[in-house]
Amino acid sequence: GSTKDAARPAAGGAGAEAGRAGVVLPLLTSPFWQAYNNYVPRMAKELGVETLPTVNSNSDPAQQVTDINNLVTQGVKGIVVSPLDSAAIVAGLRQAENKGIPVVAVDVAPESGKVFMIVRANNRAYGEKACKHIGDQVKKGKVVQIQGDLASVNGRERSEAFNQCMKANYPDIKVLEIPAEWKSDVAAAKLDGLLNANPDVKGIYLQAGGVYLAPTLQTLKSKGMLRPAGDDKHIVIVSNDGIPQEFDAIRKGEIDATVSQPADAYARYGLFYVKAAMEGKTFRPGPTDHDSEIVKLPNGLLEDQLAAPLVTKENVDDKALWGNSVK
Amino acid sequence: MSAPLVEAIGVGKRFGSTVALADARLTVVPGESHALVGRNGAGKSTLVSLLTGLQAPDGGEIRFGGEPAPPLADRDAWRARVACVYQRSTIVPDLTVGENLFINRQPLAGFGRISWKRLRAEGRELLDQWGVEVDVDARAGDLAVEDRQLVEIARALSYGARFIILDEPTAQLDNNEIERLFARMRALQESGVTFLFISHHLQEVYEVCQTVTVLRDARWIITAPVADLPRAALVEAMTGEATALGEGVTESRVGPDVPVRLAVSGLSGDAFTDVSLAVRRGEVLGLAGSSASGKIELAESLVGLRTPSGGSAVLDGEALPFGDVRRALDAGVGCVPRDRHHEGLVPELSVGENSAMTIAGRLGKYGVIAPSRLRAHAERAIADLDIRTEGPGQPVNALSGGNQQKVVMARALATDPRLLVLINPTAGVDVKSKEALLAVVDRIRAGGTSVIIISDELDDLRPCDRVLVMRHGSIADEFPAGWHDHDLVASIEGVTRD
Amino acid sequence: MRRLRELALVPALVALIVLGAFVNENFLSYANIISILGSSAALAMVVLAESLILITGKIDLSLESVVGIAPALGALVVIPAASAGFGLELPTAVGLALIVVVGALVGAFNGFLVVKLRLNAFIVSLAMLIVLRGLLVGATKGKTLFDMPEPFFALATTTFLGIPISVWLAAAAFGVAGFFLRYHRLGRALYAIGGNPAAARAAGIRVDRVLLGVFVVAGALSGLGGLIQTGYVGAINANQGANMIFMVMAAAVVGGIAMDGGRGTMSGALTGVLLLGVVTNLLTLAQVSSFWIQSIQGAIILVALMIARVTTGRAQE
Amino acid sequence: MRRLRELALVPALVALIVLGAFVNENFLSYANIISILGSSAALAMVVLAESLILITGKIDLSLESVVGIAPALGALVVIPAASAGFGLELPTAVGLALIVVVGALVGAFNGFLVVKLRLNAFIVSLAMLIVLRGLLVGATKGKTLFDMPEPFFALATTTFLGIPISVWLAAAAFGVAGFFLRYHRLGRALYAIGGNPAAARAAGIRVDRVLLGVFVVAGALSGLGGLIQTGYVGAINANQGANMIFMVMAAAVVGGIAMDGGRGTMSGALTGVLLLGVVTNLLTLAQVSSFWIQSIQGAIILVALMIARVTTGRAQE
Ligand SMILES: Nc1ncnc2c1ncn2[C@@H]1O[C@H](COP(=O)(O)OP(=O)(O)OP(=O)(O)O)[C@@H](O)[C@H]1O
Ligand SMILES: Nc1ncnc2c1ncn2[C@@H]1O[C@H](COP(=O)(O)OP(=O)(O)OP(=O)(O)O)[C@@H](O)[C@H]1O
Ligand SMILES: [Mg+2]
Ligand SMILES: [Mg+2]
Repeated sequence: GSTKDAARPAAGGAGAEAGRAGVVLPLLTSPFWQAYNNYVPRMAKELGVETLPTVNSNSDPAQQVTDINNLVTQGVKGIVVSPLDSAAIVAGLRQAENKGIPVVAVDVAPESGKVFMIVRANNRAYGEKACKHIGDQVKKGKVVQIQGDLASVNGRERSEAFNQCMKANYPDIKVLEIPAEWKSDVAAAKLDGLLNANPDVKGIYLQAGGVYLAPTLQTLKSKGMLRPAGDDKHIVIVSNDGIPQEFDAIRKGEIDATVSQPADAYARYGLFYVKAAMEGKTFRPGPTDHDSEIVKLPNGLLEDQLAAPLVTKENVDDKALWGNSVK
Repeated sequence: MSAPLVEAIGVGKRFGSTVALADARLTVVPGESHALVGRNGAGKSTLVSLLTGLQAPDGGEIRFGGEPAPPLADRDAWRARVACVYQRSTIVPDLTVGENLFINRQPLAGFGRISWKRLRAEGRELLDQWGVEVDVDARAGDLAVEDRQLVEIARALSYGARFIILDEPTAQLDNNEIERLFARMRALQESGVTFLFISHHLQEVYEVCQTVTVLRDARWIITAPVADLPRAALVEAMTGEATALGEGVTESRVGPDVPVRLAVSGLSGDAFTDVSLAVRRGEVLGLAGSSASGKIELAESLVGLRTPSGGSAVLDGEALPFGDVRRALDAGVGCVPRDRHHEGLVPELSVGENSAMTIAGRLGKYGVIAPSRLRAHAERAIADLDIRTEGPGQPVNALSGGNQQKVVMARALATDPRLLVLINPTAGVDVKSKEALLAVVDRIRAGGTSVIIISDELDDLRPCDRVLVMRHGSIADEFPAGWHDHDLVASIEGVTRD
Repeated sequence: MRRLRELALVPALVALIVLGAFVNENFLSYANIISILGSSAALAMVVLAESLILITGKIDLSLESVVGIAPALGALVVIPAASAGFGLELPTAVGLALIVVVGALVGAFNGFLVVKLRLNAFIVSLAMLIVLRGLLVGATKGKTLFDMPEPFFALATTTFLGIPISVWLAAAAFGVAGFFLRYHRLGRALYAIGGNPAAARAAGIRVDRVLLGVFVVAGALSGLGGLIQTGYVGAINANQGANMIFMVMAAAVVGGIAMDGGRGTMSGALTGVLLLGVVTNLLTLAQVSSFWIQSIQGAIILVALMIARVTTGRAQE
Repeated sequence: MRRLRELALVPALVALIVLGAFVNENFLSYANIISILGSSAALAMVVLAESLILITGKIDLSLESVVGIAPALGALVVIPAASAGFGLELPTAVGLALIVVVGALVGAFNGFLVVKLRLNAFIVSLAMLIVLRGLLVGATKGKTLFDMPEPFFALATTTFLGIPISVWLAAAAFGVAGFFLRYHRLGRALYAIGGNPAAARAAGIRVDRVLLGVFVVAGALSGLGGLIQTGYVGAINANQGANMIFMVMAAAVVGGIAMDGGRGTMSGALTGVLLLGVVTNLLTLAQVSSFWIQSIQGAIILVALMIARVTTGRAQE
């Protein structure tokens, strides 16, 4: 089945009159979410969904619950939320559920609670893809992982996935960790220090290109360790996010790859599903019409697993990548 | 004789390297009010803190009625034995006057609930007994200093203790208020209350006490009936040497031909209106009056601490800048402010730096302070004013009160002022230091500087060529040198002379 | 006159509410008012705790970390190892009690450092804030805890007369504290200590003991605040409470609690909390651009401060 | 005796360095020492700025936000609209100058509120911190700014005698400030004001003017710190400077700057900065579990405080 054939006409009234939807952002201080935020109104227009201005929870899970409450109070008919945390969103979901308002979760799958659809590219997949790409090239030696805030679901899951994959597949690789709390200066200072003691590092995994790309390149540059791909002293670097600056760095050979987290698709399908929900449609597991698959999670929720392509020198100029269409 | 009310036996107390008390002793017997005197830093207040259980002695023993003192933690037991007005204010500024009177013993209304109604009523009653005309609901911090002091006294006396310590209670009070305090003390003495009284005004000791103990350099010197110890002997016991007390000026030393240095005309401000006066070169002018007379506000206006609302002041032909201390200093006005703790000293900074604070710009090029010049300046000031200190580098808060006051004086003199304004220059200063400070005044007067002394202590006013008395914000009387004490006192208190 | 400063914020609050009613018809709806109250309950508990400490002239920044670590430890001893717990699986009641106990212990430790070792409260509690934040990440391995038994959430999810228990609890706490501070000797002692510790000591108040007690009570209250927060959010994130102290201090000071001790009332602190709650709610309802909402919120706090300054006519130093 | 308190941290610092040498042979390598210095330069500038304000008895929490907003505005007027700039494309020099000017202006605004309106410095600067953080997000629309001309990075990327210019700059700033505070009357005026503002005024020091000046200078220095940070990380993130104030206060107070004004020296503050830099570096080299690193760091700060307390034998209240 595809997303289309599952449609069931809404009980009352035309689609355009289905009511307004609210969109809750987790934070705005990362380029990824900023890009997402920019796509929301654009995609809403394309899809014909009426949305309220986006609401920013500013990295505070309690604020996110409050934001959902406020949207409920304002009488929205559907909510698209990007949870800050898989669990610390459940109370908010319950509020919406009590009022019969459908919720689409973007980027993070709630542990429990009722959501109409989860739209995400798997966090763990990022860590694994990065691990494989680095592991296949490095095979043996030291690899640095610049971690996000371990108190956040993204930082935690990417770290776990990367470590587990390394342990399972590349026993000769030693992972050095830099907990950097999504802070660029912390990343720079710690990488700087770590490289002094371990000048033989062969690979680096950046859990967020938007925050860690610049300090990593800057630090390597200042230590004369930034060699282009192909040079035998080149350090294999894989990043996450898929922002334009990462693409530039890939083109220059400074880094090898990034996992593009599809900001555009997040916005598009978040709104797509909320619109469908407001119109009373339903979906079933199976492939979709946009190169993804809807799966049923163990807790019964549906998840549309969007593709998160690994971008390398080969496909970096692909126009379909969102990083190539924003500036 | 019955058992002593309180005894300190061989008590000692050190603060770091400072010995505040060494083997000191004190015995107060019931019904015999006791004076404790000594120079600044002799250890009087320290002894008070031991006697009231604020601190434990390092050695020795405190006994009440023959029994050992209660443990420090048992504040209630201490409070039952002794009440005290400390030298440092124990008013809580943000609480009301009423609550300050009853801190930690507010009247209760059942279920441990404070009865504010009763608190107000009882507070009002207490204030009325003292004739303190302030609102019980006023914020204590907004009170004038003397009212605050009266509130403290009223509180201490209301505890119902049979033994009451007063540590320099009169330093902030005007004559009228002191008289009221003494009247009250005498009444309480008659009803069996015993006082331990500390003051640098020795005549007060003779007025209200029967016995006196002298401390010097942290040690006990003598205890004797006041009658056996005339003033000269008392001072000798305090200072360790025979001191001839100054006589005071008997007639003006400046004639009408001496040019006028400061001419004030029609000056009005916060608590004074339309004041005009003139001070000649080398003249020492006294400015007396009760605390509400406006004399302090007038003085503070002259030195730039306040901005008057009207009128003018001319110093050597040039208008005095108002409301700007820096410019007043540049114009040649030096000042000893009213309260050394508040406006006088920066406690953490050294003696040298405090003494040179007004001339920091002159101690080197481009505002850089040359350490050698700072040191030289400070050493000169220490020698000139006989400041007792380890040296220019010692933090000023380690000095005793009198010596701190001398540092404030040094700061005022540093700019070589043409007009020196001294507000309560000897408050809390011991007799010997007082002499020294007033001698300095005499010396700079001889150099042509004009001096205004704002005080209503007669000893401070003796070096004056002329004393003006202010009442209700204007000048009421003028006394040329050679005045009689009782005339001046009568005028200050507003009793018309016959 | 003295009452005036407590009520300094009321005009600002009223103005905001009137504004809100115009901006969005839902603002004054019953549901929205409940929502404002429910979202402010946890903050209110911590503001109450901080206010008690501020009145004595001290400060405890680490209360924000207590909001995270206390319920987390309470949960970790209860939930099974499979849910990232310690695997002790103690009874729920023990876990709940532990929350308050952990808060009190942290308070006692801070109090000890400040009162007995005479370390500066600001910086001690700053260091503790960092330590506790780190401990929370370490103890949970960064995981979010959510498999707690229902009672962990009950404060926020159960209602009485349509209002969450958390709101009743916060209201009761403010009521008790307010009464205590106004009508009990011990409460008045906090003001005396904050205003002039030497005088308080001379008046027979056991300054050190009272201070220690206040730190302990504040820690326990913050633990409770953390429990409310847990119920409100439905989970304990390893970041729970992070940066909350900014809002706590803002609410307390906007509400007229003096930073240097000795001044402030519970009714004032409560208006501070409500002001922040109303502002946040109003800005969302007014659909202010999410890019500017934060700076506008800060600006409103600033303006509220100035209003408080002007209406009370007192310097805030 | 008086010198002692400045050096209170030196034993702790030495102990850490010896420990570091054992833990990792590279710790004392030239490159690693440069790394520690380079990574501490931005913090050092802000600590210097905060110390000046603390010595006068005030506080400015919003300096951390200046570290973000000042270089961001400087960059926004320079970089093209395509790189998220304002599209003004002013000359690079103007952008760089603007960084310092913005810092100074923020300082002046805070100073105005604190000195002229007599608002509480802690809470005013807290509100400003929130406002400026919000403005940074709003001005950059959350974007990270990358495409600045080379001079924006030069402080951290250019070296002189093998040491980054940023380190020389910080060293020079500390040297000048140290001299100034010790030997210049304006510097001494800061101590006088912090120790007793009324006495300072009565001694002819223009308290308000000096205070205002200190706020302005501190703002400008923090702007510079932000520029160093920009060079060090190679971009301006919308989070730049966030939460930095915790470390700033910790470094200053561990380094012996009194929170209540009038006490502290530049050499002390510098040891505070170095201590934090050494601790972070050491914990990274030792590859302490990333889950526990934060709490260990906090604990070390706490212990350093206690050591400082014991060696100086002074209460820190
Ligand atoms: N808390 C303290 N710390 C350090 N030194 C102290 C302390 N209290 C008092 N001193 C020192 O102990 C000595 C005695 O001080 P004390 O206050 O008892 O003098 P005093 O006789 O009351 O003087 P004054 O007449 O000026 O009030 C002084 O040298 C003083 O500097
Ligand atoms: N003794 C001092 N110690 C420390 N700082 C001082 C001292 N004297 C002046 N200052 C401060 O140094 C600054 C410059 O002082 P300066 O005396 O040059 O000002 P000024 O020339 O009196 O000012 P104006 O030109 O407005 O009259 C002032 O802000 C003042 O507060
Ligand atoms: Mg004394
Ligand atoms: Mg000048």
